Amino acid sequence: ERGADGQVNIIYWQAPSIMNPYLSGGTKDIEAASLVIEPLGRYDPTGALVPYLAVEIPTVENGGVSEDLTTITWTLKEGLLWSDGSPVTAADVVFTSEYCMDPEGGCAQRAKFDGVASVEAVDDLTVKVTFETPKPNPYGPFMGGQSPILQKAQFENCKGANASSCTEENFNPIGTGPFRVTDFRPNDVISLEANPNYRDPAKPAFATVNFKGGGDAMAAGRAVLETGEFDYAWNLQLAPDVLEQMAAAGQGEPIAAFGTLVERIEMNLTDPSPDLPEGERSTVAHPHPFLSEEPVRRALSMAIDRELLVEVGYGQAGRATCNLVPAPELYASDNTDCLTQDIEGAKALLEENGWTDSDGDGIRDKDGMKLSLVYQTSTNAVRQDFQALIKQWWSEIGVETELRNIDASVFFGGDPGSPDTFQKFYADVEMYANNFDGTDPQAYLSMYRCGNEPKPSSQWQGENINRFCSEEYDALLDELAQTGELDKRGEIAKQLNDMITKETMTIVPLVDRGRVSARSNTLGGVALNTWDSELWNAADWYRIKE
Amino acid sequence: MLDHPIARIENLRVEFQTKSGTVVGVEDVSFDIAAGETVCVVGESGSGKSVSSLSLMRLIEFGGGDIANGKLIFDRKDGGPLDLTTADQDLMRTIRGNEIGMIFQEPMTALNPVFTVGRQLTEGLKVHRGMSQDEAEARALELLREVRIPEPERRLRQYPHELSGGMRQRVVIAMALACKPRLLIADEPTTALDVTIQAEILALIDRLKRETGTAVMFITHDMAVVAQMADRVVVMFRGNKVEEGPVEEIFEAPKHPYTQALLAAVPKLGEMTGSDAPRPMKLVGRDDQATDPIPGTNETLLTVENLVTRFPVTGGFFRRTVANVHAVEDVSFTINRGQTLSLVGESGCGKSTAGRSILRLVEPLSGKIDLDGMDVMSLSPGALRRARQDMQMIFQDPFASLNPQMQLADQVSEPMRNFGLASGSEMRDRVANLFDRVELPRSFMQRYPHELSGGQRQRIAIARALALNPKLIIADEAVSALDVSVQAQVVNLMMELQAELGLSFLFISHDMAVVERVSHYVGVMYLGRIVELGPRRAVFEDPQHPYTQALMKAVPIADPRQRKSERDLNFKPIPSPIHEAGYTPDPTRYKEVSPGHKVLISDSGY
Amino acid sequence: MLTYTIRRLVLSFPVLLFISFAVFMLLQLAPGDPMAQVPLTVPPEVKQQMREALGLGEPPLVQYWKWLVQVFWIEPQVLIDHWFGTSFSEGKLRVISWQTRSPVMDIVIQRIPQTLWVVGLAYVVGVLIALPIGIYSAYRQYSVFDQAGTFVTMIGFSIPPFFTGPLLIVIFSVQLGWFPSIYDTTHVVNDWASFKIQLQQMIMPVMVLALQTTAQISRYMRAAMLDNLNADYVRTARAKGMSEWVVVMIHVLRNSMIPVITVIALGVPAIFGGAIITENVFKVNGIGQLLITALFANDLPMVMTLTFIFAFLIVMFNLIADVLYGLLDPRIRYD
Amino acid sequence: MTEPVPASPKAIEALRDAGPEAPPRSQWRDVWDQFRKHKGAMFGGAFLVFITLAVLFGPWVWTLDPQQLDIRNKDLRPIWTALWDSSAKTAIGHPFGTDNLGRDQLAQMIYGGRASMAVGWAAMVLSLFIGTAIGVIAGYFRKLDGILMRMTDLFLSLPILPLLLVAVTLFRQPLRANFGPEGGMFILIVTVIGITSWMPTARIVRGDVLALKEREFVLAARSIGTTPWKIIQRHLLPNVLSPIMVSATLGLATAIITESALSFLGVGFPSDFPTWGKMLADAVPRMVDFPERVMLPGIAISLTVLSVNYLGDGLRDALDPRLRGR
Ligand SMILES: Nc1ncnc2c1ncn2[C@@H]1O[C@H](COP(=O)(O)OP(=O)(O)OP(=O)(O)O)[C@@H](O)[C@H]1O
Ligand SMILES: Nc1ncnc2c1ncn2[C@@H]1O[C@H](COP(=O)(O)OP(=O)(O)OP(=O)(O)O)[C@@H](O)[C@H]1O
Ligand SMILES: [Mg+2]
Ligand SMILES: [Mg+2]
Repeated sequence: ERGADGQVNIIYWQAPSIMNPYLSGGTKDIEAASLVIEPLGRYDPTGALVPYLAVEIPTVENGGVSEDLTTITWTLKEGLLWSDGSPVTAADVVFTSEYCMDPEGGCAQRAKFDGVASVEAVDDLTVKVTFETPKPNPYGPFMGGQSPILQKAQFENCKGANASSCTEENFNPIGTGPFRVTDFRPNDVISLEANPNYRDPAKPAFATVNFKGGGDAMAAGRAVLETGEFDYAWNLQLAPDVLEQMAAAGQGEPIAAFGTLVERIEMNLTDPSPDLPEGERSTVAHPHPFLSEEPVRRALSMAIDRELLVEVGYGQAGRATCNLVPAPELYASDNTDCLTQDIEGAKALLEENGWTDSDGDGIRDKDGMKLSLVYQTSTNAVRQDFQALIKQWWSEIGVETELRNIDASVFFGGDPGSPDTFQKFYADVEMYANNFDGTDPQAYLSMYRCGNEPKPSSQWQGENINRFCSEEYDALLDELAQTGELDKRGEIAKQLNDMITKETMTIVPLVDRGRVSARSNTLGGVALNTWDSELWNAADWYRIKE
Repeated sequence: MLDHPIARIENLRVEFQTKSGTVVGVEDVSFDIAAGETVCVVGESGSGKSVSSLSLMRLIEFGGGDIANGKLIFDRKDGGPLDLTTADQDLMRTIRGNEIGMIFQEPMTALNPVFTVGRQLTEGLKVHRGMSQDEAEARALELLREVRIPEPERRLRQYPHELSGGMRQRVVIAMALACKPRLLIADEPTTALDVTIQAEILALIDRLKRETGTAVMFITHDMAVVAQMADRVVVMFRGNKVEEGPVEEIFEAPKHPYTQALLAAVPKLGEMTGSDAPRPMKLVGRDDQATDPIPGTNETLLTVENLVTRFPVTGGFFRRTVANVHAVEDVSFTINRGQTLSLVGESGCGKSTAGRSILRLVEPLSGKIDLDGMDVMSLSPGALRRARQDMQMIFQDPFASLNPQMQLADQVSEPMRNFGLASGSEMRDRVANLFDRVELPRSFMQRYPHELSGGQRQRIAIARALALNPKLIIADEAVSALDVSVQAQVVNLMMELQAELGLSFLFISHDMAVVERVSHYVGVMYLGRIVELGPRRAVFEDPQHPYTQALMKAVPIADPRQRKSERDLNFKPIPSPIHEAGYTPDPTRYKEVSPGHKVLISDSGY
Repeated sequence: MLTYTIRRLVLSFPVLLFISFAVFMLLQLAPGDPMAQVPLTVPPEVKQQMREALGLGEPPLVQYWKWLVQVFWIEPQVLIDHWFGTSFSEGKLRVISWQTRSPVMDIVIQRIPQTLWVVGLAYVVGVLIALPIGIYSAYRQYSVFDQAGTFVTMIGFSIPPFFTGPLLIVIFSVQLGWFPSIYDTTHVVNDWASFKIQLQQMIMPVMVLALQTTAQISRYMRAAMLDNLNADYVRTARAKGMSEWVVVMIHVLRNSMIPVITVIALGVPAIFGGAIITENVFKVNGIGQLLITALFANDLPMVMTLTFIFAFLIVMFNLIADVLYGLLDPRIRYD
Repeated sequence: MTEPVPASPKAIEALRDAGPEAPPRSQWRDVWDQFRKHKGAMFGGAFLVFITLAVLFGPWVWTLDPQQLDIRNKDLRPIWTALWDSSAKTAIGHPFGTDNLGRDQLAQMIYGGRASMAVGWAAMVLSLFIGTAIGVIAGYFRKLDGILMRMTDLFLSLPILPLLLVAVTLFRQPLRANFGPEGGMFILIVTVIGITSWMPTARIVRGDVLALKEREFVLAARSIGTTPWKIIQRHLLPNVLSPIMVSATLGLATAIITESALSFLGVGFPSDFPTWGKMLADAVPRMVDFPERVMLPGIAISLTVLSVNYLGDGLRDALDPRLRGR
């Protein structure tokens, strides 16, 4: 029964700052917003598509997607109401696409609408999206937490350059979700209450939500697991022993699920030496003095004990992996070669290729060039532990490592003026995690296309971090883009994955990182979802009665 | 009544526990004070005068002292004699300020700077007399009138710093008298004050004693004050009483050698009558000393003409000069080689400023300063620094004018180092010679100022001034802060140096007796101007300006048979030297009454 | 005194302008990008568009000028509108945070209650504890109390709040369960029970912060008391027969408070920014937490405005300290 | 006009000033004697000497590499826990235990102490230097007072984090080239802490100098031709020593803590470079299970700060000739 279970307390240690996912790409904001505004369809915990505002998920089979893969037609459920009582119509859906595609609005989810030629309302409940080229994966717009439907009536005056000044709208969007905002305090607390017009009259079970933000993962975990002050804590990036110790208090339990997030080491194939003139460092003009040798990269990978890394850093929330694309099943390669550590093999490999410790200082060299690396990553306790461990292993095979950690806001901020961004890659190797949106890896794998590397002429924007370049790879990518058949796509994707990991060791995947959150023992209905917002089914949450 | 003392001190011994062992402040002192009687306690600095008086108040405990032995019998108003050493602090609190009042040495610091005069005056009345605020205020007003403070209503609401030193001391006296105590202890109440104010305060205490029959214990080291005030005198020396007796007896037939020496060291106004040149004092036990007159030369060393120094008072939003303190106004004089010119006058009349202006330690507004052919006013900062080699300064307060953190040898050698005149062993020799010169043992070279007595410190200051072989030394109240005996030695030292080295002095002082001793010429300053200037003999024996005459009258004389009466005193309050920005004062005009003796005939403000 | 105050006030305008300019240039130089928190899955072109939508494409001086206009011209209008119901500011662009797309000032005002409740109260508590400790330590210099006080306050001073905070949480929230470990900023105090809850949630952060304040202020208080305890006027007061209480607590204290009051006044600006770590540990989302999140998110307008407010407070409290000094000490009169 | 009474030999003695009786001794002997009397200072000094020696020469005695991971021996407890908890995992080879990656805690304490002490001292000295210089100049030269004090306001308002980030961006590369990655970062951190913490010192020193400037001995120094620079050096600086000492004590603590706070916020030394502050920050999440990991660095920091405080008190008393005599 709606509102029967009182209040649910949720804690996000990163505080949401806005309720409009189109103006912020931040996970915290998207997830907070998912309590209020909803897309046409979502992914469920298995990665399968489920309709939300739509009657069903359009496919080629049911005729929703045209045979030539250029249009997709959505039909809205009948009788849907916004939380203010007005009906949801196709016009709202069309408006949403206009809102995001406005060039002046700076829409964060613009990529979702890539290749969209037009969005039109066929009738009050039907929307047709037309693409410029065939789209094997047409589920970009209006699918998942990133592109929920906005109410046209509310946001009409907030398009383009006005987007920023619509504070009230951005903080308090009118939605179709189970809750609506009563008080939004940016970067602090959101108070919500059950949406009286929610489509299922029995839901949500909770009358109010107290959505607290701020602090750190430690404190959030403690509040759920140890003191029981909160019911749900998001994304507990904590060392496994710490988490275990907290869970022992018995107030709640950590829950984990896996997605596509892979912690990896990226090898710089170009020379980051500071001796090069500015503008030529880490550019394809200068290949890396030793990392451009495949055996060196392979040896570095062989020296790593991924299982131990998992044990130290993630516990249940991690799995050792050798793949860039670890999921879904369809696209995940079965490559497991790298999982056993092989220090001796690595040494032999280096030895074979002429890297010997000729001056006896413990560091291998060849032609006066030492195997000496700068290894950078963003500041974070687990990453620092990884760095220490990997440094140790590499020193065992005769490679010297200098560790560098950079504040995340600088490292991931694309400021072309800073030497420390991950795109500039003024280091030999760097470590971070990345994943892809939804379930299709095509865009993800396309990042490593030749010419897509960050470089001065592109203001150091670009996604081919390693400066990898292979004609063969690019040709396969083109093939993938033309293929609609799923099994075939899986084949190609696996090949691409292996090419960039197993065969060339350009990217050295370490851990397939799951998501750990925690729920209290009295909170029922939680289904942790890594493909969509964690709060995707908050409408189903309820209080477990003792 | 007289045979029944109000307070009796018997075999008092006070000790201080310090880090380096026990220090004895007072060894063995006994004397008594009867009602309506003034007992003067005299002695050099550190002889235990203050310690005795604080013991009587049982305040010595708060300073870390401990009454080790002896009795302090006090005759309470009701309740008969009581030994204060056995009283507890609660009982003492009802006696302090109520039955025993105390006036302290330093009027500048004895009052709490953040409370109004009225509040500090009424506090005691409310506690001891249980008065209401209004009653207490009415009584405070009455007290202020009694001590003759002008505009008493206004004073009640003023803060201590808004009053002059003399007025502050009168407030302290009023405070001590507030509850009509049976015993009044005055610990050097006038040491820091001008002669004029001193005279008034002495008269005030004397009158109060006569009118109310209060017993007074008067502590001082100034023999002239003793001669003015005392019925009986107690002489203390290094923690012991060495002599006691009626005042005439002490002055006319001192028995203890210390008392004799002390009296010999006191300069007495009029001693030099009849002689032209100054002459060192004859000190007890120093037969080796030359006391020949020092004639000096008639060659001009320093000429100061129309010197004007003003301090701007800024105000308003743009910090413009809205008024000026006319500290030195159109002053001219000359000093001859090997001679001394003294400037005398009351506090604030501009003596120090005049001295500093000559060295350009403060920038004069206009005028001409010529030192041995060098035009000081036009010198560049670098040249001025070098020019200061020829003129040096000795300051009033030997405690403040030496850096507490520096060894004495370093302080004396600093001028030489500044000008690179010597270094290494040569420097050490010269410093040692300077120590010899000022008669300090060479073993003092490694010591710090705080380890020396005031007189020794002043010698260090003199040695430092001598280090550069200056032609002129400006001695700004150089001996005012010293004990009489020490003062005599320092004065003698300065005169000796003058005789030997041909130094010229600009001697700034408010002590007429000392000035009479040391000067060839005297200038009397009032409100920034010299009102009378001339050879010492002429000025002292034939003062022409009314101000000079009044000043002479106020000086107490160290002879109990020449007491001044209150009627001789008539001082007007000094007008303010602050004038608005546009104000142009009249030029100074003098009348020459005899050769070199000039008297101001234009308006001086007096 | 009045002209002095006015003069200083007027002079503080150029100073503040200069400070704001220096801070702006510093922030311009500082690396970092407001897009750092956008996930890597968002392609670079999109990020570039988002940047431009924030006005990041414009030259720095233009950005600075806009900010100046917004802070000094538009925000005051908003304030006037708010008070008098006028509509001067209608349609004008206020200082907008890049993170939240809402006016910075609104958020700041939202944060003030927390900051004052916790950090401000901690300062008050710290001072209230420090003063008696300082007074008594000085009065009984080198006594056991004095030594112990020095020892404890120095330890308190040398232990960072990111340690004391979690320690208190582990003891009082986890083990004993007395106090909540997470501060509820939405809590409304309207009766006794809710006040009690407020007290419970405040007590730990207040204690952690107060420890730092206490250590410093009590040192200053002790030194100031020692300076005055041997002054001549104290002897005079005793000679008048005043009780020790009056002597110490009225005569000495009043004088010793003069320097200490100014130290206290100068510490006030720190309330607004100096408690970053403690605010973070206890999730008291006050101004300090706002600043640090804004810094990490490279939210330039927010950082700029907060630092400016901070600078403003520093300059003002400097002035207040000087004026207080003049008011408390009758000897000092500024012309 | 009483002519002096016939002289008696005792009178000379009576009139001579009472000078110091004790024979003069060398300045440093005196300082030392006075210093020795201050128990707290002796304790503080001894502890500081001990800790300094320990962190300087410790690596020769305790040769384990603090960065050496020994994952099999992770989470060892210090050996003394065996006293009351016989089931605790301990090893003689790691007397202070190991951390979650098996790094030896004793070695970390030693190396961490090196870094913390170095940062603390260097940043403190730098901030004292700047603070004293600015304070003295502002106090002594009236004309510069206004501008310097406004500059102090400016520095008070500068946020330390962006400042550090700017410094890292601009100077990391050149410093790394010249001093190595750790040396370079050390210089950056010290400089940033130094230049953001001199302001209170400057204020206090300025106040004292303003008062000292009016003292007669400064005037006397001017009149004997001492140049302003020498006046500052000889006469002003020694006399503002006492407030500087207090600032120094607080400054050392602040510097050590600021460094650790920077580590806590993630903008400090390289992650494998231990400092006490960082050890403390890293150990906080595990403080229930492994209290020694917070206690050891915590106690080290507190004791260091305390001993510097006492040492400062003692030195102040010993260096002030006025107090020394008593
Ligand atoms: N608080 C104290 N601690 C240690 N010794 C003290 C203390 N007060 C006074 N003495 C010592 O007691 C002796 C007598 O001092 P006292 O103040 O009585 O001298 P005085 O005769 O009043 O001198 P002055 O004329 O300078 O006031 C001195 O030798 C001094 O060193
Ligand atoms: N630096 C200054 N700024 C403003 N006014 C000053 C300054 N120095 C002195 N005065 C004023 O100038 C006048 C003369 O002062 P000066 O010190 O020369 O007097 P004095 O005769 O030496 O007095 P005393 O006997 O007290 O030393 C006084 O009114 C004083 O207030
Ligand atoms: Mg005395
Ligand atoms: Mg003077």
